[in-house]
Amino acid sequence: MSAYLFYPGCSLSGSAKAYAGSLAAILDPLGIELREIEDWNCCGASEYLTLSPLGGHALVARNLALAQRQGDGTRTLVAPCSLCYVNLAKTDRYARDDPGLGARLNDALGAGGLTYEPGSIAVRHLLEILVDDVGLEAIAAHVRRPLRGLRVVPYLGCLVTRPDLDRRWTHHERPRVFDSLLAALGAEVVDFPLRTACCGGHMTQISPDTGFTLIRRLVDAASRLGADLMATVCPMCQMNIDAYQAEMNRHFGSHYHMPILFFTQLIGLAFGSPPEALGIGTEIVSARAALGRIGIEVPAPAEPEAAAAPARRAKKPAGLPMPSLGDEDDR
Amino acid sequence: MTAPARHRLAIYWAASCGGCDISILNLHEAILDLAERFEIVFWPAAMDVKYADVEAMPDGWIDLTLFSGGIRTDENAHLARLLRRTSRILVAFGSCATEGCIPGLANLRPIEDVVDVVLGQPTVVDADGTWPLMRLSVPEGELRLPALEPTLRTLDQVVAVDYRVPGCPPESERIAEVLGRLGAALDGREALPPSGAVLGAGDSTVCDECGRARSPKRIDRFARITELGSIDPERCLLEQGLPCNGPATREGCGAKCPAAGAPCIGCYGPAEGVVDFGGRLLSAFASVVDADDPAEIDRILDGLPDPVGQFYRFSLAGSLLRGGRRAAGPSVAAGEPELVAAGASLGAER
Amino acid sequence: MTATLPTAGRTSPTEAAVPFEPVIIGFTCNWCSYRAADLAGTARIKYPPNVRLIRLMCSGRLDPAFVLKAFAAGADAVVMTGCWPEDCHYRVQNVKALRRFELLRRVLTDLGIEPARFQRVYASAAEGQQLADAFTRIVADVRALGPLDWRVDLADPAAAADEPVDGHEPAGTPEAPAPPEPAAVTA
Amino acid sequence: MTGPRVGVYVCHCGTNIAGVVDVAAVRDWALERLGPHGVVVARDYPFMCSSLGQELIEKDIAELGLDRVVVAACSPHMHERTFRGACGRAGLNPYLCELVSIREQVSWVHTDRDAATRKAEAVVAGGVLRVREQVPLEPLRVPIAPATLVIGGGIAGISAALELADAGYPVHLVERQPSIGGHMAQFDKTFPTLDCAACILTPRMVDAGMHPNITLHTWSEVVDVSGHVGAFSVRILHRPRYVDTDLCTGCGICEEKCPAKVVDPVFESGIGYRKGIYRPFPQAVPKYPVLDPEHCIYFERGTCRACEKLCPTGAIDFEQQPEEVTVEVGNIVLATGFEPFDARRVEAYGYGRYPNVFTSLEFERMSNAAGPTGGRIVLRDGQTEPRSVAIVHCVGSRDRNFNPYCSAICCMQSLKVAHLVREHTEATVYELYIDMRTPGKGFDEFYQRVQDEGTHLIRGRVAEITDVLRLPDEAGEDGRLIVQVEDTLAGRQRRIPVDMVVLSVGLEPPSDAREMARRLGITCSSDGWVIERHPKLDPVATMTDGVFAAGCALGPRDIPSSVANGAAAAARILGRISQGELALEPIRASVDEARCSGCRICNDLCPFGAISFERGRGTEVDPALCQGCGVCIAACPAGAISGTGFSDAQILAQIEGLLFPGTIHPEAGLDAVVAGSATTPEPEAVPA
Repeated sequence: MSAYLFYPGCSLSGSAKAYAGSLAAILDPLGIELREIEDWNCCGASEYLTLSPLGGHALVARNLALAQRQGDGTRTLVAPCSLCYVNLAKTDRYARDDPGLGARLNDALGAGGLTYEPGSIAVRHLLEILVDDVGLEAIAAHVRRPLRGLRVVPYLGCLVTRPDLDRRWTHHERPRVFDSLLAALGAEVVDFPLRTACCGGHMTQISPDTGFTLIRRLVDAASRLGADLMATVCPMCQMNIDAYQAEMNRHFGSHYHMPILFFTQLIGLAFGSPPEALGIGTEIVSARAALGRIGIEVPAPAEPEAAAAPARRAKKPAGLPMPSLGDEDDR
Repeated sequence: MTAPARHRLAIYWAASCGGCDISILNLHEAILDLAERFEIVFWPAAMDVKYADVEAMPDGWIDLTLFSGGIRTDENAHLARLLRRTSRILVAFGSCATEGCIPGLANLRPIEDVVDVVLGQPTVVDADGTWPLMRLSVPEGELRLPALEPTLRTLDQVVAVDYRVPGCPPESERIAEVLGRLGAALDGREALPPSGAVLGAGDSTVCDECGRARSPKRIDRFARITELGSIDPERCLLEQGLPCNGPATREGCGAKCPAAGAPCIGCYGPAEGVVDFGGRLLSAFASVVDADDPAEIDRILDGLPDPVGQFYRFSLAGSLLRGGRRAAGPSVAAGEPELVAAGASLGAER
Repeated sequence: MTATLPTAGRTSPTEAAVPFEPVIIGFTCNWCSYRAADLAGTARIKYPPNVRLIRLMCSGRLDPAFVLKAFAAGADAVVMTGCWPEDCHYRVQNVKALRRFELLRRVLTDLGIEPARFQRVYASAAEGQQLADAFTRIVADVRALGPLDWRVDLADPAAAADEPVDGHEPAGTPEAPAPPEPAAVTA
Repeated sequence: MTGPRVGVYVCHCGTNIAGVVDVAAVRDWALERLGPHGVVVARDYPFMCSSLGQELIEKDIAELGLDRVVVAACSPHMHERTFRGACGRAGLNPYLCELVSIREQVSWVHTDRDAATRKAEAVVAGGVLRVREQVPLEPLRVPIAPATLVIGGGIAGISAALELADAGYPVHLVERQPSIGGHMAQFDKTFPTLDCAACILTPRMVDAGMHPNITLHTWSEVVDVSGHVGAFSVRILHRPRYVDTDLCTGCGICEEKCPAKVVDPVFESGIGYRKGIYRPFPQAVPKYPVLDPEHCIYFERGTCRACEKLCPTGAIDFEQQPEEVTVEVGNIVLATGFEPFDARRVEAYGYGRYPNVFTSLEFERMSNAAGPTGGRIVLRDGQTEPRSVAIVHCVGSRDRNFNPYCSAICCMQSLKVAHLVREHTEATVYELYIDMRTPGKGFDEFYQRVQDEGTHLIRGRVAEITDVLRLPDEAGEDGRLIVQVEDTLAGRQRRIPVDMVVLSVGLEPPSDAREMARRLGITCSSDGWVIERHPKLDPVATMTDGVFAAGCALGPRDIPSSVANGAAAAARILGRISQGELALEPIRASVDEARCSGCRICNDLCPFGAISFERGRGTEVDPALCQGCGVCIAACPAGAISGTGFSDAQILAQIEGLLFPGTIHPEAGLDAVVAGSATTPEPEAVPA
C-alpha cells in the first residue's frame, strides 16, 4: 500500500463527484492510500494567480505548507484536478527558483503559524501516480471486464503535460502514456490529434462563441474518428464537454452526442465495479448507449440515442514509404 | 686562526617528548666522540644550566644548537629567540621542531579546548577542580608558569633556522652523521652545507629504501592493517590497500616500518622541495583511486576515515594552513588570562 | 580557584561596517573553462569581480597545495573548473582532478573549511554564460558564509618569524638559496 | 645581488579596458607595490599590440635591461604570440613574457570601476610574481608526417583531400557510407544558381576516386586516434562489403538481380528503396556495391546467393571479415558534416502521422530526376500532384525546445523548394517563415525571383499542422492538411488548407560527433558543433594542434563555404608539411631522477603513454608523447616530476600575486589585529 498526501480540490465535491466516487472505488485494488490534507483551501483556479501573483501563490502555498506539516511519512502530494496540480506545482517551482518569493510566501504563511520549504513537497497528478508508481502492468492485472470494443478518445487536456515544471514528460504535444493506460483496460484507443488541445476553459463564460467553437472542435473530431466516448483526467475538460455540449449544439444547430467519462470511471468499469458505484449515469451526455454496445448495462433513465457514428476512415492507399514513428510506449 | 679543539654545543627541548634526546643518547659509544668533539654548554635534559647563564652568553657564542620540540609556550618562544641570538648554527632537530609533529595536531582545535581536555576533564579523581597556579610569590621572588600560546608553531615560524634534521625521532646513526658533518665544517675541514638544507636524510622518499616489489598503482580500497587477513611480505603495502605514507616521506629512516610490515606514517616529513606534505600525499593517493564516478570514488575514500590524521599526522603545524580553522582565527584568549598567552595564532605574527 | 574554563571568547575586532566582499581563486583549464571565461568576456556577460582566475593546462594539473596555498594566502574560496567528464582535452585527466577534489574536500572539511568554499564547476569552451552563472552563485554562497580570515604568510617563514632576521647571517655557503626576503629592488 | 628586472605594460585597448579599469592607477600601483618584487618600469599605452606598443617593450628591454615582461591586456589566446614575438626581437627569451588578461576577464565582465581596477592590480601582481619564476624555454621541434587524414567524404572533405593531393601529399579519405559525395549527392539543384548538384559534384568525386595520392576508405570508420600533431597514428575499420573490389567491375548485375528490396533511409531519405546489395546511386565512388547483411536474404535465411551466382567475375564474398588498417598521418581534417533534424520531434507538425507532411530532404529526393518518383512532385500516394504546398521554415531551428541556432541554409533551400514546386506543378505555394535570411551572393535576387513567381510568403511561425477541422463547415478544409499560423504581417491567425507540407528541417551534428571529438581531443559547443581555435581568425583550426575541421562539422553552412573551408584547412596543413618540422609549445613534464623513488604512483596516469618505468632506470617522461597536462606533476608524492611553463613555483607565486596585500578584503582587518605589524593598511577601495 503506497500512501500519498491528497489535495482533492473543489471540483471533486461539486461537478466532478463521479471522479471522486470512481477514484475511491479503485484505490484498494491499486494499492493506493490517499490522505487528504486537513483544512485545505482553494487553489485559486485559473484567475487568482493572474490577477495577484503574490496573493495567488500565498493561497497555494498554504496548501503546500499544510501538506508539509501533515507529512504522514510521504512528501508526494497528489492532485486529481489538472488545474490544482499545475497551481500547486507552479508555486513550489517558482518559490524554489526565486528565494525572494519563497521568503515573502513564508512571511505570509507565518501569519497563520505555517511555514513551507520550497521543494519539500513533490506535486504530482493522479495520472502520473497511476502510470509511474502503480504501473500499467499492475493495472492490467486487475482488469476483470476488459473494455473490448469500446472506442475511446484519450483526452488529456492542456495542463497535465504543460508546462511540465519538473520535466517529467518527454512528449508534451502528443504523449502516448494515456493511450497505453486505456489500452491496458482493453479499450480500443483512438489516435486523437487533439489530446492536449484546449477544452475552452472558462471561455464559455467570457466569450461563448469561442468556448463553443473549441468544444465543438473536440467533439467533432472525436465523432469523426468514430469514438464511442472520450476519457479525461481533468474536471474542467469533463465539465466543458459534458455540461456544455447541449448548449454548444444549440449554438451551432448541431446534434453531437459524445459522452465523456473520467479515466477512473473506465478503470473502475474494467475492474468490474458496477457502473452506478462509479457515478456512471450522472453524466449529462449519457454514456449509456456507448457502454451498452459492449454489454455494460447502465441503469439510468433512457435518453434518445444519437445518430450512429460516422463511418471509420478508409485505409491509406499504398504509395511512398512513410517514416516510422517509433517509441510508441514512450511518454 | 686555529680551530678550537672543542666546539660549543647546546641541545634544547621545547614542546617535545624527549625522544630526540633519547635518540642522541642512543648513539651509544659514539656519544663519547661527541663529548670529545663538542663542549656541551647547555642541555636541560642532561645537565643543569640556568637560563640566566644562557642569557649571559654573547651573541653567536654557541657554535651549534640542536633545538628539538615545537613552540608551545612563551617560554619555548623565549628560548628559541635566545638560542637564535647566542648560536652560530641553529638546527631544527626532529619532527616537532621542523614541522610540529604530534603536538602540532593540537592546532586542529582552539587552545581552550586543549586546556579543557587536559585540565578540565582530568583522567584522575579531582574533586576540587584543581587548576594550575600561574603565579606564586616565594621569598626568593615570584614564580610563574609559562603561558600557552594559541597555536603550536614550528621553530622556523618563530626564528630563522639554519638546518633541519627530520624524523620522529631522527635515527641515531643519522645524528652521528649530522654531527660529524657539522663538526667537520666547524673545524674548517669542510664547507658548511647550504643554508636551509635538510641534514640527516636523503632527497627522495622512503620507497627508495623500501625493498618491497611495486607495480603501477591502482587502489580499489583502503584498509586498516587489522582488516587485512594477511600481508604479502614481498609486495608494496599501498598496493595491498594499506595507506602507506612512504611514497611522500623523505628517505632517511631506512624504511624500517614497511620492512616490518607496518605502513610508513610519515615521520620524516616531505621530500626535498615539497611545499605541503599532506597535500602532496593526498594528491598521490587520490590520483590512483581506481574509480571514475563520484559515488565509487567516495566509497574508496571512505577507507580513509581520518584523512587529516593520515596526511598531516606529523606535519600539520608546518603545513600551508598550519592547523584547523577553529585554531586559525585571530585569538584573544579569554577566561584564564595567564594560562593562554594573548596574541594571534597561526601566521598572524608577521 | 574555580574551574572556569578559558572558553573561546574570540571576537574579531574587524567586524566593522565594511560590507564583506569575498575573494575567490578560480583554477581553469586552458581548453575549456579558461576559454569559457574568455567567451564570457567577448560576449560581455557580467559576473561579480570577486573571482580571480589562474590558467592551468588541465584541471588535472591542480595540485592540492595550490588550493591550500590560496586559502593560506587569504582566499575565501577556491573554485576548480574544468572540462565536463568525458569531454577532457586530455581524454581522462579531469577524472584525476575529480578524485583529488573529493579527497581534498574531505581534508578541508576536517580542517573546518566549509564545502561551499571549495567547489567544482564544469564548463566547456562554449559555456561562458554557464561559467558566469556559476561564479555568480558561488560568490553569493561565499558571501553568505562570511570571511575565512586565514591569512598566513607562508611564502616566507622568515618573515613570519617574530625576530628580525636581517641581522642574522645565515650559516652555509653563499651560493645557497638566499633567504627568501623580497628580491632587492633594482634601480 | 640582482633579481629579475620586470617591465609591466598596461593596455587601454582603446576604451575596451580603459573604459572600466583605471589603467593609470594600475600602472602606478604596479610600480609602487611591485617595485620590491622587481618591477622597474610600468607603462600604460592605448594599444599595446600596435607596432608602437610593441616597440615600447623592445626599447625598454634594450635600454633598461628588462629580463621579464608582463603585459596586462587581452587573453593570452589572443596576443600571447604577439608579445612573445616582441620580446624575442629584443633578444629576450620569448617565454619570459607573461600576458595577463584584464580585458576578457576584467573589463568586459565587470562594471564597477574600483572593483575592476583592484582586480586588475591583483591580476598584474599574479603575472609579475609568476613571471619571476619563469625560466627561459625553447620550443620543441618535432618532425611532421606528410600524409593527412580526412574524415568525411562530403564536399568539404573531398575539397580538402583534392587540394592536399594535388600539392603532392598523400591523403587518407575516410567515409562511413559506401560512396563519397555526402549530402550534396542527394540534391537535385543547388541554390541560388540552380546548377545540377550531380553535374558539379560527380567530377570532383571521380577526381578524388582516381587520384594517385588519395586512398579512399569508404564503408569505414575511424576507431582510434593516438599520437600528436606531426605523428598521429589512426586505426581505420573497413567494414566488410562482401564484395571483392579487386574482382568487381561495378557492372551492377548483382544489384539488379537482388530480390531484397528495402526502404533506403540514408541516400533516399526514407522515400525510396534500394536493394540488399547496392550502390547508393549510379555515380557512386568507388563504383563497388556493398551488401547489407541485415537485409540480405542469404544472411537472413541461408539461401538465395543470387548475386553470387550471377556475378560475372565471381566478386561476391560472403566470408569477408571486418579489417583494420593503421595509417600514420601528420594532420587530420574533420569533415563529418551534419544530420538532418528529426522532424518527428516537432509533434505539432505531424511528420510521421500525416502522410503528406514531408521533410526537405525527402523533397530533394522527390524532385531529383534520379530519385524515387523520377522527379515528379507527388503526394505520398505516389500519384497525385498537389494543388497547394506549404513550406515551413525553421523546423527544429531557432527553437528553444530543440535547437536555438539558425541552420543557415534552410531559407534558401525553402525558396528553392518553392521554385521547384512552381516549376514542376500548378500548385499554389506558401512559404511560412520567421525571418527571411538571404545574405549570400545572388541569394536575395533569388528571393525576389521566387516572390515574382507568385509564391505566397507569410511571416509567422507555424503553430500546428492538423487535419482536425475547427468548424465542420469551414470551406476547403475537409480531408486536407491545415496549417495554423499567425500571419504577423497581416496581424491575424490563419488556417491554410493545403495538400502537401514540406518541413525545412534544420541541421544537427552527427549523433556521434561528440564521440569523434573525444577521440581527437577537441571540444564541441553545447550544440555539438566543433569549436574553432578562434571563431574569426582561425576558423578551420581546432583547439588540438594538428586537427582541423571543415564544412558543417563546424556548424551549418552552405556548399561554397564548405568547399572554402576544405581548401582553407588544406592550405593550413600544406604550410606546415612544407616546413618538414613543427615547433611546439615547450610545456612538458620531466622527472628528476635523483628524487624519483620509483613508487610507481604516476605509471598509470598518462593516457598518452608518455610515462615509462624500468627497474633500475626509474621513471621517465617521453617529451615527444607528453602533452603537458600536468597530471603526473601534481600526483608525484616525492615532487620529483616538474613541468615547464606551469611549474609549482610559478603557480604558487601567481596565487600569492592574485591575493596580493591591498587587493583583498581581510587586509585592513588583519593588520588592525596584529599589534605592531609593520605593514600599514592600504586605504582600501572596497568593491561594492
